[in-house]
Amino acid sequence: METVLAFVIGILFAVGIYLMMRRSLVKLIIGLGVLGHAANLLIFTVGRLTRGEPPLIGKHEEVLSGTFADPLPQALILTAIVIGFGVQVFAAVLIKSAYRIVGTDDLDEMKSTDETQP
Amino acid sequence: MPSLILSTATRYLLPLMLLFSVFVLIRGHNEPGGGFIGGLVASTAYALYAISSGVEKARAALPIEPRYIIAVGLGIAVTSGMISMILGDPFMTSQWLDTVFPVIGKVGTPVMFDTGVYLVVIGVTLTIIFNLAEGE
Amino acid sequence: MNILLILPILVPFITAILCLFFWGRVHFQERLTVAGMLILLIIGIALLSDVHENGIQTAQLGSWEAPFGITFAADMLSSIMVTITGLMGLMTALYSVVGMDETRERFGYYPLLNILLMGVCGAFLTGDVFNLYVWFEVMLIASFVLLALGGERAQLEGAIKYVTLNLVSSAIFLMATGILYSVTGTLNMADLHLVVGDVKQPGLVTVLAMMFLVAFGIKAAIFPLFFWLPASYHTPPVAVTTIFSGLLTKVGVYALIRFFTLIFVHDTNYTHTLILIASGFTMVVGVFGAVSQLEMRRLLSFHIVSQIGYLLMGLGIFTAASLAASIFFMVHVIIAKSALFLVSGVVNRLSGTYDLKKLGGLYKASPTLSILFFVPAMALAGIPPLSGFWAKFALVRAGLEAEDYLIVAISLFVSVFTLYSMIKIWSEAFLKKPKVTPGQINFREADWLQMLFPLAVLAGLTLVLGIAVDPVYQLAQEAAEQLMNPTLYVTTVLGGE
Amino acid sequence: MLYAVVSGFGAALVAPLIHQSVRRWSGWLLVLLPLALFGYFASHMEQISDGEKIAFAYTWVPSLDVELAFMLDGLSLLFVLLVSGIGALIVLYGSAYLADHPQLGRFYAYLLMFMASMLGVALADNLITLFIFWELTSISSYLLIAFKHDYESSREAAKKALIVTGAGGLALLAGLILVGIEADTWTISELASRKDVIQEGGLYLPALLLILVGCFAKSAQFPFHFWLPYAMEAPTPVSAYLHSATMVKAGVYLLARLHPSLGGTDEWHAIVTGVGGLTMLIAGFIAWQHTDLKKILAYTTISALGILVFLLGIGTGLAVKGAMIFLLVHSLYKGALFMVAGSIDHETGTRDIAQLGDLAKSMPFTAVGAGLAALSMAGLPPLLGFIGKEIIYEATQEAHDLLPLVLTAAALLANIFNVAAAAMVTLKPFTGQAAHTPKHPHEAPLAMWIGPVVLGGFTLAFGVASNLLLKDFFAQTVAAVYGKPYEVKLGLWHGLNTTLVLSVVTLVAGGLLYAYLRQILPIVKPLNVGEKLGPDRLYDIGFEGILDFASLTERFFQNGHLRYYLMTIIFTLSSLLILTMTTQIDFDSIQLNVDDVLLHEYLLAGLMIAAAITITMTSSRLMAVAALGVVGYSVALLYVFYGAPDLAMTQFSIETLSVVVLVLVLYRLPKFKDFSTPRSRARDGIIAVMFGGLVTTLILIITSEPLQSRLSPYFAENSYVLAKGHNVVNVILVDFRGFDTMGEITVLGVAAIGIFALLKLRPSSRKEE
Repeated sequence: METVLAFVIGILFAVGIYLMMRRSLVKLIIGLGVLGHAANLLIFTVGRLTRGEPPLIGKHEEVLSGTFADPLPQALILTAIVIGFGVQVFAAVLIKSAYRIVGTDDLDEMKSTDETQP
Repeated sequence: MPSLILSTATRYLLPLMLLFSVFVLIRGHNEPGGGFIGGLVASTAYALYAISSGVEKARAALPIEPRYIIAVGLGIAVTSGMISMILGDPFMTSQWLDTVFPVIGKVGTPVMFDTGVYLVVIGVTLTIIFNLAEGE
Repeated sequence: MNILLILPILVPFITAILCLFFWGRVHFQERLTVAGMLILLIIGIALLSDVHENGIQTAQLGSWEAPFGITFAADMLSSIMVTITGLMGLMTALYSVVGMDETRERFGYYPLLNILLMGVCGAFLTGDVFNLYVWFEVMLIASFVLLALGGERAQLEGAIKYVTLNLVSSAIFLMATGILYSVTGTLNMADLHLVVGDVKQPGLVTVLAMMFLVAFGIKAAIFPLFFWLPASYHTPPVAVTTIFSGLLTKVGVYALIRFFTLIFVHDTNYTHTLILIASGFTMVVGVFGAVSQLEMRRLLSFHIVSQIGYLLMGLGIFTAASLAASIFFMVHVIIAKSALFLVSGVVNRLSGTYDLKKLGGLYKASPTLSILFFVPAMALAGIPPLSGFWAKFALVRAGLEAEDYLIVAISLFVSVFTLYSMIKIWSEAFLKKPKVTPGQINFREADWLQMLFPLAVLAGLTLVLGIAVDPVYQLAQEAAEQLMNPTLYVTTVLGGE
Repeated sequence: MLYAVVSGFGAALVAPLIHQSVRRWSGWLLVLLPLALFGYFASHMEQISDGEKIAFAYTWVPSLDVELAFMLDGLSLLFVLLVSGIGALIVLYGSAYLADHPQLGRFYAYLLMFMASMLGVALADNLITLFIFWELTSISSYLLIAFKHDYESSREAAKKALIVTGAGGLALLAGLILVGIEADTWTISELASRKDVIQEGGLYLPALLLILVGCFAKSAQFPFHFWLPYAMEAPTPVSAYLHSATMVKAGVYLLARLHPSLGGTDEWHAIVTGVGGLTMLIAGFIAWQHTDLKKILAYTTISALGILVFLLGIGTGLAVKGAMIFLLVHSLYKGALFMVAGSIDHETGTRDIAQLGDLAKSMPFTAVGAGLAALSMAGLPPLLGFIGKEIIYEATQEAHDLLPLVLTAAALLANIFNVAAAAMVTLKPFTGQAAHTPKHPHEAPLAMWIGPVVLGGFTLAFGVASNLLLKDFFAQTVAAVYGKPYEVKLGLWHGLNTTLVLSVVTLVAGGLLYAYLRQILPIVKPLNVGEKLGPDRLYDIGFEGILDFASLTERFFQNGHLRYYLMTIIFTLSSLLILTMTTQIDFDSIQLNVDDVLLHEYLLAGLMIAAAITITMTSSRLMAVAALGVVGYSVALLYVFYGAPDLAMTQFSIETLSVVVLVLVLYRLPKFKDFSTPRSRARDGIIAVMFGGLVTTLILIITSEPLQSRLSPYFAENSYVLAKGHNVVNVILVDFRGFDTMGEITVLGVAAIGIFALLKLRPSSRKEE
């Protein structure tokens, strides 16, 4: 499955990057979202996949035994998902505010801070 | 115009879902769940209430500003870590009470920490949703 | 467990939480923040002296032994950075009391400032790669909000670029961290030092080095990844720009130094040469940007980029002497650059503009402000006996000793233009007859003094650091020796052996 | 001795305050410091003349091998006496010259700071200490040149001086460090003993060149000389002090100081003599073509500096002796003449010699000083200038290793120009017919004429009693430069010899040049292309060129387009990855393994890809958001399949929330528009696919090897035993790595505050700062 996912992740990265390189604010934020999914999925995949065995210690057991999914990447991804959520929601609201102030969705209209001659 | 059925339903659903969210929080240490997911369940309940009955009512149903919930949550989380410092252990060393409580199970600082997470998530989600909804 | 390692996180965190509780009471938040920053500075100094006396300090969070839990570790570099963070926090907070508009203060300026510093300190102290990512994010989100706080058009436009490019950096960082774990099976930096050599495909470690180089390179604003900085740094209020310029890019540099002295040292011919090349371009392109500017804060922002080149130069040369020079340079540039940004704030308060074409007459209007600009400006240009001279001298000497002549030549060439751009500000904003008459110093005497106080401290420090350079330089040397000898760090963190 | 240096800086700090409190008398009060310093240094004269050296060293920065080391020998004593002595006269002069200037206090501060720095340069016995003071002279001179800061010309002149000397300074720094590294010592007095090590090392030539650039820039040698005439924008006291008597001689000083360790090689002879000779001729040639007093003096100064450098380049004992005597000669007469020029300007309102005449009557004291100085400059007996010139001719004739004839001819020519210029700056203004001047001329105040008179007096006294007053002392000065003892005999009469003939020729030719100036000028004017096409223009063009290039670079890189920024970053990362992977990765290990993939997994992967493609293709915002949601839910489903229930639950709820927020946010935003051209879409597509491909390759390489986690077994074993939790993921989150979670909820909290502030705090609701 890693092989298949490798291609899926590659496509997600390409799509995310491509969207972010558009001039539209909306595509930018959606691109960021795709990029986030891609990164999380990547950690999950390179952390190796184990089908169906969650890292839960049985009711009457003391240690996790047998095959089980690596819990650490899961914990990392969980943290990353939540952080990503916070950051992306903020970015979305930022874009909304920018649209409200600048009055356009076109990033090419938002170059004033890079213009040398004021 | 919020539908009457939905608003009536959510009014009864709200306490139930809140209860459920606490349950998800508590069982998280041993089963899938935890503060984060619990917090999301609770805030979804409020969000539904806000959609069906309006933001003002949802705000009124909340005892305090969501912002303070965040502050309280963060405060609880950091306090849970500092308890061990007072007891002379490194920061965030887990401390457990020996007694096992009914329903809740074992009580210790990690559970307290998770409660902090739970509250922060509620506060954050509600802040976002209320403000976004009001903005429109 | 050394409590001094955790306090730099806890103090700003608790201050921030208290500020949240006292949301409406801005003046109380001001005082709380100033007090918190003062404590942070004191903790920083205590940590510095502790590490100086007793060697590298560690703390295993939650008592979980390394590498299983999260380790905090403070070597000299970390301690120096934490101390300077405390100093910057205190100065910015003091300036903000008068220099920040109340509307922003009402919308969470102080809690955000505290959390920003919490993230910065966390990044400096953690010994765990993923935990570093978390602190980066804490710092970033706080900086996002601080940057956009106020919602002016320029701020929002700047923030979009800043946010997007930094999120790309975070995504690369996250990817790299995931891959690092999947290749080595660990996240603890000390542990990584031990196991990167065992990776079956050594090339993968270099690939990872490249990913981290780009991820941190974006944060550190090196060439050609720096675009977000000049696009955004001049848009928020000056106090925010000051703390950003002082600390944020430096966290990126810190991370580069940490990773490329502790983890990625297996193929320095390749990795560190790349860093050296980047450093040369960063210096030149940064200073070229600076000399082209007519807006004071933009000019200074481009200089940040240029100075980052100097900081990297020491890492690229990769000797104990060059690293020491870089660390000293970092301390110097944080102080000098912050002083200059604060001056630009006062200038704006007096004249109502940052535009060099319109400015003028400040030399006559305020001799005090003139001195407070001229000293750090000359320090930045590397004029002796100010701090910048020693930084430059040490770096050039290290470069010549290592026979890296080209980069030395570039750094000296850039230095001429640094001087030129500082003189440009001086000549235009201070000496020239003004187009806009600078306003009377029409705020209350006490406010005026309070605005100038942090400036005077920072400007004074560039002088003090220039004259009493030895004690500080020795600390930098000590830090560099620890970095060049990572075994020390590794055994302290992992214990035993 | 440290106090002697530091006192100047201290005085500079308090000078404005002193000036504020005593106003009129501040000059007379502040002059006490340079006078005291002069006295202090003069008191060592006897010791030094006996061949002693006085050294002091204080530890300063041991970690960088810099100590605050000072040494007083014949060479440094000559310099510090000039600096403090002329400094005293200038403080007085300045106090009257700028009597009503509102910023006189600052003037004193800069002047004293300069004096202290100059003393530091002359006394320093550590390469870096010397450099520090050297740079301080540049900065204080910048402040002084820009003193009349309301004028753009002043500001630009100061900037030019600072950039040229500053750039030279950086070259010098590199050179000094190379010498320090090669010699393995930073103490200047120890360098001579390691002469062989330095000169035979591979770094000798670069070090020498770099140091020479620094010295030449400071001492206004060709082709770096052009900043000096501009620097005449400074108030005249400054020109008199810095740009004639002291600062510009710092380069000469350093050449002299390093002569024992760096000198004597073929490279030294060729470059130093050549540059010096060229400078003295070019500047001398230009000098007498000007009519502005200060311009004439500026060019003769450059010429004189050229002579000094020229002599040091020759480097024989006689040449060194000539250089040292001429250095004293020049400082005395040029300081005096500059002050005279300032007085004339101050009292008549002009310094154009065409508009001046017959001032000797109205300004008698000034005229005396001017006369003595000019006679010395022209090299007439019995003034010291005559002795100086004689030794120069002797030295050039005796430079057997080089080209004595050429050198003598060059010196002769330079001296002829000098004579003409001397005549111009004194004969023209002070004699002949009275001319109409903007102000009615009258004598300058005491503080202003005392300087020229005192300096003129010294010139006379030294000339008449040269052997008595200077012999022993100069023996030490010359020894310090020459590197070994050298007997110095001085005197006005050397017998009838070629040298005397040369002196006479100089005077006659110089006189003729002055007399027929009006006829000669039109002939030489066309020759004088140097001012238009010379180094000055080159500097302007070059510097402007770099600035233009800089702003071009800036606009190219910082172009305001987020997508280009992003593209550059992705492109950089991709290039680095490709470069690394192609050289260091073994691609054979890649295993494409799809045997175990189940049908529903294929479907899920297909769904994700389809959704992703949909996002790029759709023109509807809601469709894009929905497709994004599909990707998110599919990821969640994948988590379910692969043993991550906590992740799945989180992903589900977060995804729901994200979609809600996105819909709320995007509700008001416009429809997708296609702004970009097909070409840019194709280009972006290629870059995106390239990056995606790299990621895929990387994953394939990584997953071909099994993972040996060093951490997870520990979690598996201790999650329940030590941390009392069955859900390992949750235990990691709240306990093992609880600190991560702490950071994570902080991020959330800050995001919420940010969103609140963004939505509620709008610029319109805020009053302007």
